[in-house]
Amino acid sequence: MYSEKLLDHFKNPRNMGRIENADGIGKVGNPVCGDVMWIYIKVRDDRIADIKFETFGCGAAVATSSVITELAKGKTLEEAEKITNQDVIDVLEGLPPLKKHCSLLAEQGLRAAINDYREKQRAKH
Amino acid sequence: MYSEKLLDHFKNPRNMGRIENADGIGKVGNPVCGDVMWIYIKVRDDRIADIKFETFGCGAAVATSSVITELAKGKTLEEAEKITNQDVIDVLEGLPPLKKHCSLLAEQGLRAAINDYREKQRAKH
Amino acid sequence: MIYLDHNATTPCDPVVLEEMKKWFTEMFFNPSSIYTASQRAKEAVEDARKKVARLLDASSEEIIFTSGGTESNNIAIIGTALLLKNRGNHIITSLIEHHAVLNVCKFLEKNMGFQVTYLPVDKYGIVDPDDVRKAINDRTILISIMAANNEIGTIEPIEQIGKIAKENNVVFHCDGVQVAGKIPVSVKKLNVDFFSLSGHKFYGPKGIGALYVRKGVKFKPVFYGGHQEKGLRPGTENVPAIVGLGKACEIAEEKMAQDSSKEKILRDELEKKLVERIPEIIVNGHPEKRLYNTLNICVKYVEGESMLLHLDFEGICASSGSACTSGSLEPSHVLLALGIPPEVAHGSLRFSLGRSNTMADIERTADVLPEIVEKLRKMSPFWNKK
Amino acid sequence: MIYLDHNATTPCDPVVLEEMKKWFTEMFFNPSSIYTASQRAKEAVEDARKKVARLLDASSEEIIFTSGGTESNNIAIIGTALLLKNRGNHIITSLIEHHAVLNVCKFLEKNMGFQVTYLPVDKYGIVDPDDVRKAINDRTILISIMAANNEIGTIEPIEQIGKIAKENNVVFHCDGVQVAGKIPVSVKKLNVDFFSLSGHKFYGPKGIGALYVRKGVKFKPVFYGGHQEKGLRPGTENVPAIVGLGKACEIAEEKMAQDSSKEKILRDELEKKLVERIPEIIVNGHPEKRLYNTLNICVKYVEGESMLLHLDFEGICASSGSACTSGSLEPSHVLLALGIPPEVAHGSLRFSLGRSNTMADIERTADVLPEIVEKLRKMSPFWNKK
Ligand SMILES: Cc1ncc(COP(=O)(O)O)c(C=O)c1O
Ligand SMILES: Cc1ncc(COP(=O)(O)O)c(C=O)c1O
Ligand code: FES
Ligand code: FES
Repeated sequence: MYSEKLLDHFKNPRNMGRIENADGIGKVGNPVCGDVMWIYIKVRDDRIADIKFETFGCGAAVATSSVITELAKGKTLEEAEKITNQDVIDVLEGLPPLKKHCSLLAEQGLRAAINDYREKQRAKH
Repeated sequence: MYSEKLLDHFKNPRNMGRIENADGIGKVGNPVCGDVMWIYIKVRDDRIADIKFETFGCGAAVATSSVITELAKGKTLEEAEKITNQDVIDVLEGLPPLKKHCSLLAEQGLRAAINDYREKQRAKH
Repeated sequence: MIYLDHNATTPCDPVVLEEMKKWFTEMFFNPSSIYTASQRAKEAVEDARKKVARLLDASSEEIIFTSGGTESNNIAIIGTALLLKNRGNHIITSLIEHHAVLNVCKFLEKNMGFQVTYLPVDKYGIVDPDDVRKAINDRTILISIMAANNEIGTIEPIEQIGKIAKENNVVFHCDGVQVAGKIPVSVKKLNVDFFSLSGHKFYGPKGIGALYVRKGVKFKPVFYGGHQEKGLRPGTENVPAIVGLGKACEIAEEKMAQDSSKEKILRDELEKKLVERIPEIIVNGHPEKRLYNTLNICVKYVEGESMLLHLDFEGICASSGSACTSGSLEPSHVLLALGIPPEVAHGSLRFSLGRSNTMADIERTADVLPEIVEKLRKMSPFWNKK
Repeated sequence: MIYLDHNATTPCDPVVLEEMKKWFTEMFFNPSSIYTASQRAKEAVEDARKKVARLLDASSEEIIFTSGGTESNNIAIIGTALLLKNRGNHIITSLIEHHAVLNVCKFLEKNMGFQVTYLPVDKYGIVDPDDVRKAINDRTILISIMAANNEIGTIEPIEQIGKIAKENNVVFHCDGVQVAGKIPVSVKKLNVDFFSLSGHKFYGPKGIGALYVRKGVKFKPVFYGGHQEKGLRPGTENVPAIVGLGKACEIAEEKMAQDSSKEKILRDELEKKLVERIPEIIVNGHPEKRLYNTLNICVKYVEGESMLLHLDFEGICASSGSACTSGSLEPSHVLLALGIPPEVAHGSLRFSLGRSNTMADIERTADVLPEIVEKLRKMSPFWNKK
């Protein structure tokens, strides 16, 4: 069902955990499957200096969380915003049809974190 | 499906054939299965002195023909008329449900032969 | 023993059984489960699906596994009727279909307000495509015609009927149970929307069949339950049987050419010998457009079951029509549709050959049957009357 | 490998497979044919029918072979609905039935004008017989309640419900797939009219099941075709699988007492250890009225699939609910019916034990799972929030 690549990310998730005093937090969930993903980012000079996730969800949700953090880390916010769920799927060498939406959760989680950061910045000024 | 007894009567039918100048002939058939049985009798002193059959039909039809001729042979007409399909079934040690009607054909064939004989007698007088 | 009843069922090829075994025991897993071992079972199912698809020149997504030919026919016909009943209530089929088509049509007539046209056939058992065209009206939603008849072996002009169905936008189901694994089939070329097959008719296991469903063609499921077979046929997958069916398809592809030329020679020889040796017999079915393994004869003035019993005493297995109607007393509906009188139809015998048969089998059968016929004719009032 | 998913499917007992073998190859004959060899196949089928009947305390004439539990449920429910639709259009079932009952009921609601009452259950999953009584109205034609639930193992008060059905002259179907072969069943004592079972749930083959139909109870067939199974379930009989099912019934009778006491000890031990070692877990189902082999837990703040994948890495096969719903994303309808919140229901795990399990399996599972839970909880926003 799942690729070797996915199982590796699931077993050894990268950037798992929480960032205290994160600059932005994205909290997303899928009402159907009930899965929930929180993405924390630390931003320096418009760049994602650090990123972590917490996920309650299926194997694919965990793996896509892991992948999206790897993809985003070090990128400028503008670059990071352009990461799509397809990029995540590509890294994972495919997802079962029923599990496509898990990668969408990851895409949405990252974008929500960036938006949260931007809104907080706006609020400061 | 069929008993050993039935298969024996089928393989080696008793009284098979025709009686030329029979005293009575019973010609019966079942319109559903298309099977046909002809029973020939020779009568002496109100007794069935000889009896033969010709049958176009299933294994059970052949066997019941054979059995009914054996049961009838030597009996008085009155006795012979009382032979039922159940007597035939008993000799054959049972019949499959779908094949009960074959034994009825034998009963009817014998009775038709006796009736035929009686009518011919009546016609003579 | 001489087995000449391959249209009723075939022995499971030992290679097929061997392939199935481990899926009963070590690899018994439910393909729907999540763990790795289950995924192996799932892969085996998908691999078998590919093999079935290849046999029919279809793609895997177009194959649904069922419990056999009867189920394949039923779900194609009932499923289409349920789906399209608001579009029309007319079905076209033929008088010589298997009961797994005919009795479904009768059910739809009696219980769901359908009208069914039962097309006649010519004296060889062939459906005229022109009759199909003429029978189509604006309420026609389905045509169901068999690829080859199980009793007489006549092969129907499916490709032409398929064309007509397509032109008129009518769904076309073909009961292919007697041809799958015996002759090359391309569902694409045949223009069929549904095609049924059954594993045990070509050396696969019993209790497993498949239904080809052309991409884009829909039907309403008949059974409801889990999500298996895309919800179109729920129930825990019968993995060993599915694997066996796949293997049988693979073997059929390999052996088809060789089987067919061998069996045709044997069948023709049997036909020739019986016609020579037994007076007043009729050979049923089309002289050429006929399954290479099937010989159906009517022996006048003798009844079929009696001949079968005597053949059985000699160790020869044959049938008089289809196995599924052995519970019935009436003469074959197929032979009656050919215009054969009932009393002659009662004297029918079907010999259907298979991989294991040899020329010795044929010679013995052709030696034994004439004697049996003679014996029974001696007993027959009709013969003696002549 | 440690297999703890016996409610999904069981390995076919090697003795069962051994018994089946010759019916694939040497004795492959169609039981409907007339020759002696076929009669052997027919006898084997009837012998198996007796064994199935004995397991259920029924008589042979009351047993129909089907392709599995799904088909048994479908033909009992649809067949009754078709037969009695002019007498009434109301069906009573429960919220926790298998999809092979629930989705059939939904089909009848959507497509055939039926009204269905889905009875609630208490927090243990038990249907209150009084609720059944109250739900009956003068249009009620059928009650369908399962003998034991496949996910949580809760055993329903079938005997009482059967009494109520009888008093009210309503047909009663019981999905017995999870109890047949596991606990003693007497269809007579249970007052059921229909009872479904499936071979592969108790070490028999897949693709074969049976339906008990009480003498005198009628239903309309769903499939049409030949005369097999009295025309109630046409199609060439799956002789090897039928023989295998019969053998599995025989073995089940022999081993039931021993299996149940052994598995109960193991299951209880697993339950005890997991409850001790993992904080914040819930044990689902009734504490006593529960299948002796089933343990269903909810591990709060963790999602089920993730646990299953980690268990699989450790060579442990388990499931989170039923196998047939693994194609669905929603939480278990059974757990929701118990009143468990969706986010907790997502964290469900089902362990179902079987003949081969040992105390070592239990110990290893109880060692491994707490670590897995800890790892996943570390990743969970809910756990970390607490
Ligand atoms: C033409 C045809 N259709 C359908 C069937 C039914 O197949 P099964 O008995 O495998 O369900 C058969 C054989 O019995 C057949 O010959
Ligand atoms: C309670 C219950 N009913 C019905 C079924 C369906 O049985 P099968 O998958 O063998 O058709 C199952 C198992 O899948 C079950 O657990
Ligand atoms: S199943 Fe919904 S996120 Fe994976
Ligand atoms: S079948 Fe009619 S007489 Fe035997």
